[in-house]
Amino acid sequence: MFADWPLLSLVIWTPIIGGLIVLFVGDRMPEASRRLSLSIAVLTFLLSLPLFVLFDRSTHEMQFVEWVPWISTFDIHYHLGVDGISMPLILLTTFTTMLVVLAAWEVIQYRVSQYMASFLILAGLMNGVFSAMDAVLFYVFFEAMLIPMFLVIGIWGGPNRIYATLKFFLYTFFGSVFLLIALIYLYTQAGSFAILDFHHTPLGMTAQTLIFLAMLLAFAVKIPMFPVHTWLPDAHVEAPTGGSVILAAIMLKIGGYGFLRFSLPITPDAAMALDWLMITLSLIAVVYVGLVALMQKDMKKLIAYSSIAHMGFVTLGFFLAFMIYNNTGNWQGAGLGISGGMVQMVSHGLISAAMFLSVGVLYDRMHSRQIADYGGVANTMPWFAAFFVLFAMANTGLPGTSGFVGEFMVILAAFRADFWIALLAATTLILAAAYTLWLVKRVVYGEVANDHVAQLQDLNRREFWILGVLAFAVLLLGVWPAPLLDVLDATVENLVRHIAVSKL
Amino acid sequence: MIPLSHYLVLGAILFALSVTGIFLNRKNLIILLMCIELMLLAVNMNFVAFSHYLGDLAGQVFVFFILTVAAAEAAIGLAILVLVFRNRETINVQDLDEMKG
Amino acid sequence: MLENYLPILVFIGIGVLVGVIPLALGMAVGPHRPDAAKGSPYECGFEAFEDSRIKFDIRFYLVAILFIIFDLEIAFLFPWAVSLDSIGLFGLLAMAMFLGILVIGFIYEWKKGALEWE
Amino acid sequence: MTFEIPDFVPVIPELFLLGMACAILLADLFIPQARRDITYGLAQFTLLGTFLLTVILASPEARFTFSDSFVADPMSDLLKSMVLLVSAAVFLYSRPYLQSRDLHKGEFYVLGLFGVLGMLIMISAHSLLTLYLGLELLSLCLYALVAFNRDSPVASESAMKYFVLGSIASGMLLYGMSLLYGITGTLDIAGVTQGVVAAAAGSADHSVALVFALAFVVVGLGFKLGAVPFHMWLPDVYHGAPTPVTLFIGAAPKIAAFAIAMRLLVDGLGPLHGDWQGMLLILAVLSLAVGNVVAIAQTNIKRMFAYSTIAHVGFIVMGLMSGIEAGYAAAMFYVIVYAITSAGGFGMILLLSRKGFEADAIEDFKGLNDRSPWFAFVMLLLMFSMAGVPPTVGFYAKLAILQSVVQVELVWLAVFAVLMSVIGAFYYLRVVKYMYFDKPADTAPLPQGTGINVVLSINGLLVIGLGIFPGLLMALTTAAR
Amino acid sequence: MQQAMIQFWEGLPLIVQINLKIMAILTPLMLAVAYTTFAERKIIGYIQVRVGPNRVGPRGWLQPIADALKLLTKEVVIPTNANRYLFLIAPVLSIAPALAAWAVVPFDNGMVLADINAGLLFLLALTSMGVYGIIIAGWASNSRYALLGSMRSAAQIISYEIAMGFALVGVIMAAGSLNVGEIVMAQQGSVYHWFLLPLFPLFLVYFISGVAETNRAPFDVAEGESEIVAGFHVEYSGMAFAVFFLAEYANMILISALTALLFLGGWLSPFEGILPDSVFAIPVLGWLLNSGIHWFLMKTAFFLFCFLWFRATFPRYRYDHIMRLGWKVLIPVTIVWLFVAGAAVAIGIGPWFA
Repeated sequence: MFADWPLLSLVIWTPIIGGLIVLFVGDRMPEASRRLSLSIAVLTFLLSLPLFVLFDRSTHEMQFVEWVPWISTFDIHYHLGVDGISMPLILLTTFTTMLVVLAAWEVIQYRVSQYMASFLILAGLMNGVFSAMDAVLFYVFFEAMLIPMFLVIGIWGGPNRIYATLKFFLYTFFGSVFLLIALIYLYTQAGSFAILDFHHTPLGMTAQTLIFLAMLLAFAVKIPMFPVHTWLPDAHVEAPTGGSVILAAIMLKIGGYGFLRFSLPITPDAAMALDWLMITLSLIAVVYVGLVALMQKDMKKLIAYSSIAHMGFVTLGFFLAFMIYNNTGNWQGAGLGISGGMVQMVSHGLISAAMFLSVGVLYDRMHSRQIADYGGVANTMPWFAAFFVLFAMANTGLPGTSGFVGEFMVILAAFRADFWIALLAATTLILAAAYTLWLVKRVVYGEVANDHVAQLQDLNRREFWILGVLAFAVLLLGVWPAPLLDVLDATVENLVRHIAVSKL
Repeated sequence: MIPLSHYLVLGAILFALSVTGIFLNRKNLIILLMCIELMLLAVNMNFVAFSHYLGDLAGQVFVFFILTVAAAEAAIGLAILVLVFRNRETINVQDLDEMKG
Repeated sequence: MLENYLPILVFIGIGVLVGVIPLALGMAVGPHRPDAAKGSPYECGFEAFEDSRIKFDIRFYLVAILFIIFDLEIAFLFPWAVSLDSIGLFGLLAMAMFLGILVIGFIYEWKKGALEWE
Repeated sequence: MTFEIPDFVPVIPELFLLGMACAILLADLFIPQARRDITYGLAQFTLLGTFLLTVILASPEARFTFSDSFVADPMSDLLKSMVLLVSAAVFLYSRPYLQSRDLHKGEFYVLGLFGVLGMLIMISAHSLLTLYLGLELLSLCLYALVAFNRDSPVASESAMKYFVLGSIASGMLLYGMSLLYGITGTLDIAGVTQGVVAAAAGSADHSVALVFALAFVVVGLGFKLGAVPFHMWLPDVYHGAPTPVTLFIGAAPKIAAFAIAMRLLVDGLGPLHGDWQGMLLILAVLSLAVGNVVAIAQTNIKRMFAYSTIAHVGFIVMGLMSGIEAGYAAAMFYVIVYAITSAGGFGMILLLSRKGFEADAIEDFKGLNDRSPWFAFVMLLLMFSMAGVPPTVGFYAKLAILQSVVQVELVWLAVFAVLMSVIGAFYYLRVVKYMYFDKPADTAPLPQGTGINVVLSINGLLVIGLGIFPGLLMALTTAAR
Repeated sequence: MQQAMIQFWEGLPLIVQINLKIMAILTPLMLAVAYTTFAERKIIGYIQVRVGPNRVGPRGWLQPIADALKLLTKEVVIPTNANRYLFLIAPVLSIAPALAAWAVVPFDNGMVLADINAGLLFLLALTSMGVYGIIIAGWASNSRYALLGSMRSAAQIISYEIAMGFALVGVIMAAGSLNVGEIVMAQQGSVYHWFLLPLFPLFLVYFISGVAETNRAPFDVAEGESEIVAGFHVEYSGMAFAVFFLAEYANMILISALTALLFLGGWLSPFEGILPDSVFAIPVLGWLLNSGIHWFLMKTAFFLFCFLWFRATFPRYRYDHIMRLGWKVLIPVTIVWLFVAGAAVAIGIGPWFA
């Protein structure tokens, strides 16, 4: 029965309109707006489930397509559709939004409805980003996302929130305007704003390179890659828990998604020519940022840097393809890297969300994120400790957790490409283990550090369920990634086929 | 018959004079107003000359309108000048610097 | 055509001369014995205690401003009046409209008290 | 010699406006101060009546009258409607402010109406003469309006500056026009085009003179539009004028200025496109740079808007510069969007101002979210629209302009423009920051239940509504070209 | 003989011809100016039941000459702080236009120095010039009284100039020409054809404005002996004063002449069209009754007399009354009458507007 519904539109507009309703319910009735928000988030999640169930795994074609003329002057359409790489991300979005709404239940007391509305609207916009098949539509969602996030960090953030949120906004805005120019240029070449048309537009090498760099700027800021990553730690540290979760779990993925949807298929030759750059930057992210993470004293900052390192892995996976082809002469294994990157994105979405939520749990009690303020939390919060350790393990890529699957696939692909790259990439396992476990050690284990820690309460039921659901997802994906891989397969295969053909 | 270029050069000189006057004058707003009038007269000179040499009356009609507008402009300019003097007790161009930025 | 204006030019020149010659003559023939009292401005017996270029009433400006406008309207009326015979009823109506607008402005000034000199 | 009675049908809206403005001028003399609202009501009636007439008489055909010196075409219909609507909103926003400052005089509305008439004539001008007359009618009203608060030293000073620089601009424009007339032998815009073609094909002297004339015209237009380096008047005027007047100047006249730029440069001097493209390019680049960079340093929001206007003018000029139909349509779209947005922005300042208090420092917006979440939200939309962030309509305006610039293969210019927009985003964000992230400094309640609140809300929602459905307006602007 | 003279005349260079013509106008004019001052004193004397000047020459006839000689030998005082050049230029600026205006005044059919089409425009322009002399004199004198007097005077003059201009527009409407000669010829026919009749209100306005323009009683507040002691020329003495004085009287005569030309048919005879043509054939009487320069001089003299008459009989107006009269009475009257005249033109009311 769901097949006939405009599911994608529903997934986009339910939370947006719902968010506006919540906004109008207003701050006078915080309880009502919380309940309303949760029901909207749940409804959205439920609406997104049919996408997964009804998804045709055998084709790379766009599914659940909606196509309505929008701005006829420029031949812009309200064109939605999902394939293997966008559908899981939508699911991830709707899923995370639920958790975020729940996580804010008691914590947020100031302007509840605005907070909830921001996240709901944000969710709708992110779904829009993942399902937009028209470049302008994509860009609209892509940019519009900034507004609620800007407000979320600015209003509910920490002491340095204004600096952080301005930095966040301007960095992303700065990056994305180049994307806009690139899209406009593509429009003049392709004659339409349809992304799929862009895929098939022949482009010269110079044009490709410039477009590639423009898009790189946008997506590199978003994902973020070294050296334009500096906004992320600031934003994470200052953002409220929910903000961090969304930021880490989904917004970063948009960068990765952009590479797959735009950079690779539109400018395959430039991507091939510049893959050294991408791989270098990815490896720097993996190694250098991993080292930076090691030095952090702030838990959120540490997780933020760890996110950057993990996203470095994602980009590495995406751009290994060309090197594999160059070194082995065939495209065997290219798909592995890309799929690995995708799995890593989803998995990181879950794990980082879980990590930030865990930190949030601590922060709500102690109002501190300094590692030094904690110690021996396991003594007072055993359940929390258990979850935290589990997520930390997943973060290091322990087999059996989702973190393992993606990293393993990428490293495998890297070995096909180049041994040294693989080796460097593999160091991430050690580095991640180092900073994560050291974090766990300092926070969770040991003697009770001080009186505050001694007075900590263990997880309440709400928190338990949130973390529990996440833990379940992390483990499920770790031991049984097949559903996700199935979904990815056809699309990734097609992508590899596509980039193998020069557009010159 | 005086060639057209003479008139044009005269117009250009008047125009240049007025522009120079506007940009060099730092003392008196009334001089500014007079320079503006002079500017319009320079334009009128052009229009009349062209109109005569083209044998087309439209240019002279235009001059008529410019004259009117110049009068209205002078009227408003004087009125504003009076206001400025009333509020600031000066009509020195350099003293008009209350707003910065 | 243009040569008709030559006499006018000459006449203006002579007019100026008629002004200048008596002046020169007067200055040449008349005595020249300046002194402080003679050179000081007329002041009904008082010493002048302020610069004599005084501020004057703003109404003089107002009159000047109104004059500019009205005088120009008259300049418009001249060519119209000359050609009234040939431009016919439409010309008349057009000018009536023009004058009507002028009258509106006039009524406005009047009601606003711009014409008062109490 | 007899005169042909001209066709009055295309000018019915203007005639109605003129008649009503005169009638209001007279009627106002007999209305006691306490019942000044009658004047206001009449003025609004006039604007809406003119709007309706414009819409009713609109047709896709171009209608010429008064010996082809006046044209009503789709472009003029669209722009006029916008001018009238925006002006009606301006009057609405202004009334409480004026009332609370003993400035509520009939002259404000009468001068405003005559200014609107000037704009309509500018928009419909099809001869250098009508163009100039409309321009001056508007300018003279604006000079007077800026000096409207007779007891304010700042206002009179800015009026003086506006007057002097505006007159210089007119003079420059006129000088250019006189040369054009001399070269082409006609004042008619269509005739000018033919004359230009003929002259350009003719002797070298002529083409030099043409470029000379063109330079003057461009300088004049640059002044009127407020493009750098001819922008000096704009910040002072925006700053010094009473806020309702700033609102008036900031919104609709830009549409009219755009219209004359279209008529003169595109329609009249279209054949010289190659020559003016470079000039406009410089204007655009400088405007974008100066407007956006200097705006950051401002603490007065009116002044900030002034510089932001300069930046927006840069975009409009870019659209004109592209020299393609899509670019003109984009510029038209941009200018309309700009008028709507800036009307809302200034309306917000007026809303926050009250007796004895001018909300013209950016800091006066502090904590607006705590005082009124709704208006903070409206202002947020307006600011993001100015910054060009989707889904507000400001984005599509920029998109369309950039699209046309890219289409003429000036990608570097597009890149430059967007970079400047990023800088511009910073100061718009600062307003948002004050509204949302800071505690209110001024806790007076906002006025409730007035028409302003409703219209301002509509104005704000229009920004996002047009952002979600920009197709209609875009189609209109495209059809108008 | 006549032939020879004509030949001699035509043999002269153009510039000499012009100069001679100008002399022919100026000499009588200056004489007239001189004797107007005399006439003024005499007439006012008689009206006030005095005899007026009667010492110099037979019955005082040499009085103007004596006045001139006296002024000539007086010192031309230039106040210390005055702006010397402007101070001296002012009187010249006063008299030059008052005289130059005569270039376009026709004395008889075709008897005019410069027969230009824009005659009336020229007249309007030149009469407007006079105000510069006054303003500059007031400013250059560096005296409060002079400044105040000149401001008042200037405001008054320009105020009445508007009414005057409107009145002229009425005349032009009726005549359809700016050429003064043609305006007179448009009044040809009979005394009914004179514009006095259809434009009577304009005639009144014109003449009253003329009186005010020349700063004559009863509009002479600018001089206002009792308040601001002779107004703008308080600081002038000797010949400098005399030149102003000349200018004032030259202007009076000019206004009188113009009134005669524009409204009373100039040189046209009042008997034209009334008496049968045969009367005009009678040798001397016919010439006297027929149109000619003598009619023009008589009409002018009449208006000139009116100037003096007014001075003798009317008390001086208060300044605000003067401005009120100018702005609130004369201008509305002229505007209304312009509409009336316009309607008359539209309907074609004869014989004037046909």
